[in-house]
Amino acid sequence: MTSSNERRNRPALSLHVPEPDARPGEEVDFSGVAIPAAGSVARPDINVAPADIRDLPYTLIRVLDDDGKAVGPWDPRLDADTLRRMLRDMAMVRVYDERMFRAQRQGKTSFYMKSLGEEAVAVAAAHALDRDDMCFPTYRQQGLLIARDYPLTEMMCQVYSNAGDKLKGRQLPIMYSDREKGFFTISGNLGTQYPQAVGWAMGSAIKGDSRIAAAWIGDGATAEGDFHNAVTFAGVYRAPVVLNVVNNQWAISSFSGIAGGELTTFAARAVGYGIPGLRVDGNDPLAVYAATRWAADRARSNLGPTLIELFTYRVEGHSTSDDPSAYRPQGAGAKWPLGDPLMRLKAHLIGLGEWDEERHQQLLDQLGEEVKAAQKESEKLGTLGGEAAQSVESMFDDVFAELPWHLQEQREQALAEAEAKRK
Amino acid sequence: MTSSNERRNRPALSLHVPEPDARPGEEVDFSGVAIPAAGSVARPDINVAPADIRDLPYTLIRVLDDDGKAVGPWDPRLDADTLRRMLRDMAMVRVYDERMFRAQRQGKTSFYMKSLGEEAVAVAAAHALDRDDMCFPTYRQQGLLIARDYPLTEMMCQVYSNAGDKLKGRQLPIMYSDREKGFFTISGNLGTQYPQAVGWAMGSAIKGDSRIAAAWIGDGATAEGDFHNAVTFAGVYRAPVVLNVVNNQWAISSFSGIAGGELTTFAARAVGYGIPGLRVDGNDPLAVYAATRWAADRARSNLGPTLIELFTYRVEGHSTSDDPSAYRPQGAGAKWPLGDPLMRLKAHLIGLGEWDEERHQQLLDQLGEEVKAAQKESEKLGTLGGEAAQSVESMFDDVFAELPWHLQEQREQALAEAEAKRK
Amino acid sequence: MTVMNMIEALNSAHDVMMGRDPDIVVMGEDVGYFGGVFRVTAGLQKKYGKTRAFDTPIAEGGIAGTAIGMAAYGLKPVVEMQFADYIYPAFDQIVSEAGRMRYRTAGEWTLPMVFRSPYGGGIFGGQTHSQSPEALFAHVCGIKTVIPSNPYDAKGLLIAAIEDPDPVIFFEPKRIYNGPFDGFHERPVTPWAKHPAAEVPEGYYTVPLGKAAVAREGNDVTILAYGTMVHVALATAEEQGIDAEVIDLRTIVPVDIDTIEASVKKTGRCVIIHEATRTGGFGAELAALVQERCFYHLEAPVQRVTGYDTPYPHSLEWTYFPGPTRLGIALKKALED
Amino acid sequence: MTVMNMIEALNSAHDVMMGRDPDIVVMGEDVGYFGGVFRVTAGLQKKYGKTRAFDTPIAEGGIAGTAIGMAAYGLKPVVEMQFADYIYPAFDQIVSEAGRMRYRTAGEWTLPMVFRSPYGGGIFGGQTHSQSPEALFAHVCGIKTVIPSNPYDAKGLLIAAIEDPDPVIFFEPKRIYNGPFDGFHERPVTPWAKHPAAEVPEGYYTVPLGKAAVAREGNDVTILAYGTMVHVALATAEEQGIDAEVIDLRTIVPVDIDTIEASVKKTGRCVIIHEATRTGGFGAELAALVQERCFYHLEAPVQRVTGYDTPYPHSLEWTYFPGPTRLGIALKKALED
Ligand SMILES: Cc1ncc(C[n+]2csc(CCOP(=O)(O)OP(=O)(O)O)c2C)c(N)n1
Ligand SMILES: Cc1ncc(C[n+]2csc(CCOP(=O)(O)OP(=O)(O)O)c2C)c(N)n1
Ligand SMILES: [Mg+2]
Ligand SMILES: [Mg+2]
Repeated sequence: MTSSNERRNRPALSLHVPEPDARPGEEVDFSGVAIPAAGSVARPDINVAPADIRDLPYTLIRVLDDDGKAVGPWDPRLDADTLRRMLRDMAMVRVYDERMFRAQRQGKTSFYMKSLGEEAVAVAAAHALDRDDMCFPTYRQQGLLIARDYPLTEMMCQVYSNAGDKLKGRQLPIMYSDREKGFFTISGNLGTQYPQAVGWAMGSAIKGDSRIAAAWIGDGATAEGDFHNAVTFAGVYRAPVVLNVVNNQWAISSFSGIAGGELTTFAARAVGYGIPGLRVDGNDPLAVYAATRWAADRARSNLGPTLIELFTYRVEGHSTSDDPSAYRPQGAGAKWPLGDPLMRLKAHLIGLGEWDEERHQQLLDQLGEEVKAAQKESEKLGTLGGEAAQSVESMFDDVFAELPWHLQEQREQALAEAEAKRK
Repeated sequence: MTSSNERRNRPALSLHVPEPDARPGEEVDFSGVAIPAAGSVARPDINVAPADIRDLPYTLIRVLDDDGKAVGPWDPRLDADTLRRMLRDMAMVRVYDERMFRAQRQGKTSFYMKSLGEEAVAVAAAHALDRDDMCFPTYRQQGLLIARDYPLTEMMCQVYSNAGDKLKGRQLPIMYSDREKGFFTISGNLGTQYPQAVGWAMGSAIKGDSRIAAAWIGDGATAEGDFHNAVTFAGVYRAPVVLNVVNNQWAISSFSGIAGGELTTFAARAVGYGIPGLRVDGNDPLAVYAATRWAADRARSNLGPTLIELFTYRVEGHSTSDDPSAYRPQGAGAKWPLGDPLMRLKAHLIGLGEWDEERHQQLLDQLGEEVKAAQKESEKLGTLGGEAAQSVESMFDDVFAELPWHLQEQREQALAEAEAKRK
Repeated sequence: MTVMNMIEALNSAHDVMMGRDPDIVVMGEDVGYFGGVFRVTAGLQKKYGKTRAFDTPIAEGGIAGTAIGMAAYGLKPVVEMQFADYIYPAFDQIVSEAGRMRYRTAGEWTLPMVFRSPYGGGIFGGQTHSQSPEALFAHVCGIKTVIPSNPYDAKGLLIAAIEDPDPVIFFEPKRIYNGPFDGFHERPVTPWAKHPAAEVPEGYYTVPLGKAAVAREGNDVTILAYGTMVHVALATAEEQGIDAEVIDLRTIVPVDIDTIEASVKKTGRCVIIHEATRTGGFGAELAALVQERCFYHLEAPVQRVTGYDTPYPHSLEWTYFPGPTRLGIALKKALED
Repeated sequence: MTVMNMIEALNSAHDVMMGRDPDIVVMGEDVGYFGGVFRVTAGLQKKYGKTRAFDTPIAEGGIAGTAIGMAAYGLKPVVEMQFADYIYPAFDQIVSEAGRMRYRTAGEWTLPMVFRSPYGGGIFGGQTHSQSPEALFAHVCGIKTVIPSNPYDAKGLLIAAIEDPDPVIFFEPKRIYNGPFDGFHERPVTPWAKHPAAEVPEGYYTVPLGKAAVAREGNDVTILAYGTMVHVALATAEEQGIDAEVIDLRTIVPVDIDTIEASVKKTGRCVIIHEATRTGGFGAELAALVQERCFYHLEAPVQRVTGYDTPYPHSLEWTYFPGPTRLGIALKKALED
């Protein structure tokens, strides 16, 4: 034991507080981002021992090269119809987002969140998963619903909390839920869905089912204890689950260094638990598809969980309540070197001779029409802030399966109050 | 998207539930435990990049070989006095534990926990740390207090919750606290001390102090969210803290596989966060010393946190409330291939010509006397279950710095009740 | 009928239900091979297999979170939290997720599940093995909270809780787990064999949630109690020869307001007893309800006899514990006022 | 004196105290460069440096745990929990550790620290940006709980909380963060400039913890309120021309029992209002206390006007919110009974 006198001569400690490369007024500089060439990462068999692929989390799985060609062992070799469908779904997410964002600005609802630039994360995964695998998303995976053909009007009614909202106006906009589409109810509490997904997958395994679960979490939210709980349980019981980390590099105003991103990758978390970790170009729809499929196949073969980091960029603000120019250089998103997933898939399809500018414009026009029509349709059922679409009585339903006496009483009081207000 | 029909032909999932090698009635078999030769692991510079030592968590740092010789680059080259002092401290922990365990069996207190076989973990660390570094222990690091010369009578008074207990009988036995000795109050809630240690270290860094923190957690408790919180924060802010995981392979009746130990080592958790992880023979006092010192030097040089797994074995029951023969083969502890830390250090000292059987027996006799004397002394101040050593009034102190009206009232009521009981 | 203690009765409830319903899974720290630190789940893994009764990592938040996922899948998890004092790491999952799932999805996702936990003081467990956090769960909406006081009820209520379509918190007073408890810790107890409530049917039966029991009829004062405190109430009434009506609430959410109201309107006086800290304890809710509903029948203020607003101390355990003396003082006051 | 809204007043409290005491550190999600999602910590990092005001990972349990460690080291952390609804992952650290540290160590380790959090409904935040969990913290011992209702109090109470030697939970009603609120959400408001409580000294001053304020004197009925509900109470009394005494509790633990008792003994009637769910809310404690202490002065049952025992719904926000109509009905009843 060194005596305390000795210690006193030692240099002073200091606290390291991570800071992003650039703040407002400075030039954003992505030149430090290491981008391995597309096709350069080997694709192991799905029954590889996790210990043999401990280096995978430190590279970046990419399929589409700068010319839009699909290269290397991770190329999922999708047919053109599937590719076009993925393109359509991503474009639809973008058109839909744009419109709902505007609806919020027009005062038609309280809140909205876009996924601009991150559309591949949800859309490509939806295509790689089975239709009845269960998804446990965050608020930025609306692409799952769109890829699974959930009606736009349903989504909009939820955003408006209107009379058509099957969630009875109870949830914040974009907190969708649809059991039938395998889309688990979104929670406001970050991270909670992650262990729930693992539990769902454990249930599927206990019952000898063949459906797997997939979950998404943001880079920021990986810091929650729920993340650790989820990966621990997934590893211990070899749960059939695909655990995605969407590293869009921002969590509201905090860059990913505040979540631990300075020291290593988010995919590397997997190594700590002894499960495979893949790091994927999240703006490359084919890479996302391929990695998801690899992980899903492992899960379905009783080989256990996989953690996938989807490296992407949050191009716009966190939500309608946020203005990113207060904490990062303006226009940073446009400079993100991994490009735009929609444009990359479009270029790929054009390169294949399966798409062209004209058809693309037609697609966008058509999607615009669809969205407009759906909006018209859903607004018939009201928007937020008008006369409340839900009855006072409905507020007391679903706390429990049956209404206990105290909620019955409270319902009566609420009705009396409503009556008094009318007078 | 694969259709659900296709899926239905897939093989059934199944849940993996980890199971230890042997259960009661079976032969314990440690032959699968990989034990690298002592001295075989390289010792990097403390300013090594964590990314360059990602393989360290998968080996086992050992200094004492089977003949008790200190070998290899991790040999801390301690002088004989220090070695003898460490031997004495470990022996004292053992003698003390034995006596307090018996005291519980004699009904003198409600509860006790031994650290048999794990004495090196705390004692060697205490010698490697500075005297005023702050320790955040679990209930199995009583060796820290003993190595730092905390009076045995103080410890016993706490175990007895008697009139000499400076914690006023409020805490369960063995939940010691001593600020002056740099021993943070033990919590009943597993894992909570881990982020607190990181916070203390952050405080030290914020203030430009040079003291570091060290924390201990059990293999079982690494599953708590607090573990993740601690390592995340430690990494993000490069906190000057040594994070120890005491992998004694059991958590009450659950073997370490239930905490994730089947898939990888606990030291490997460090890799996930991008900080160095060392895996150490926890029954080798010199290896524990050397690893602790390495980590402490890093911390003190503003190089950030280190995670150290101390691979050891819980030789006896979890506590006085536990009988391990209900869930693992009897006598498993005696067969643990990494031996007994006390015997290993003794052999080492004898090999150096600095110790012999006679002196060893003298030491044990002397420690026995010391403990007996301390016990006599502390029992003068009472044992649990006799007349309560604490006053009724004292129960209301220290909820807040000052007694608010409601606690004043409750204190009066309690006094009235005590008065009524006396009648 | 067999004489069972509380642990045996709870074990039997698990066994009966796991036999009837293949969707029930039992999980928690040490509940598998070992059968739980209090042995409530003993034998279940052996009988029903490792995937229906298994150990979990020590991560209460993870236990709750994965159990919620299993319930969402379609299973009925019965979760053991090793001590009520250690339920807090799971608080977010229980409160924000389990308690609100049906509501936030307008019934699309529901969670039939039970969180069981040993609870309360009286075994020298110190401040972290003695807590009674029921009021925390009573306050947040969407969770039912049940606390049995005897083996018969324990089994019947646990079966009802398992069958309930919503999440139930089930607190098991550990002071009365093994032996009976006759209110006075320093006196010998009557063995279970002589308690009618220890006669427990071996098969299936339920005790409905939300229904209190009149543990003792009386006319002069109503004592509202649950768990261990029921025995304190009975002992005190007996000892002091007071004509007290003792209501064993059994479920605190939803509480059986009719039984409470009827009794207090009859007696005109009410004393509430619980072991939890006083301020904001469930006794506050009961006192508020009673005076709201029985104001014109009350002849004295509703009193609360509770644990103190301090942690549960180790050595002064029986000074902290709300025993017959404390209750006796309150009863005397209630009757004199 | 300057006119400040609540956010500015809270920001000023931080600024004043960080200037006076180098041991104060401010931490939480987005509180550093950006200055917090509600801007309460704006400018502090720039002025006091990155190691005194910094962003944290999104891990409320880690924030609380490390802040406790910093307080144990000797700092005075002022922690922002981004929303009260997200405080639950930190529940164990706050309740089991912060609240019990002084007690379990008999004063050897103490934790001067503040957990601040935006709180309550009224901004269309849905069920996870609208909660009022004060009763949970009031029940567990060892924590003080403070809820200001205006800029002057907010600053003075926050300074007192920072100076307090024990952990304080400080809930900031977000409905009144920016604009004033005059009780009726559908009507125009009087600007802060005309509210005397928006006149805030720029320097140091304190408003003591544990002391209520009489926000309005009256003789016929006492209204106990805190936070946003103080404005509902004032508006209702005014609107209905009721001679109500409105007590702004400001601190709920320890609560100012003398002020409450004196008022209820004067008026003989008491209505409690809070936004949190009803069952087991702090209103229950207040009702219990009032009837225990003022029983023979009460001319009508103590009534509670509260949020309902459901999550806070998004679209029906103003149906859920306990506004002047709900309070008016209760007042009428209290006066008629
Ligand atoms: C438990 C919890 N803490 C805090 C918040 C507030 N919050 C909402 S989103 C967000 C940032 C999340 O960032 P990230 O996880 O990276 O996801 P992204 O928004 O980038 O998709 C925060 C802090 C919350 N919703 N839940
Ligand atoms: C939060 C919490 N959950 C559960 C417990 C009950 N408990 C006490 S010790 C223990 C086992 C801990 O095992 P490990 O972390 O490996 O430490 P060891 O006892 O082996 O030293 C458990 C489950 C607790 N004290 N705290
Ligand atoms: Mg993000
Ligand atoms: Mg262990």
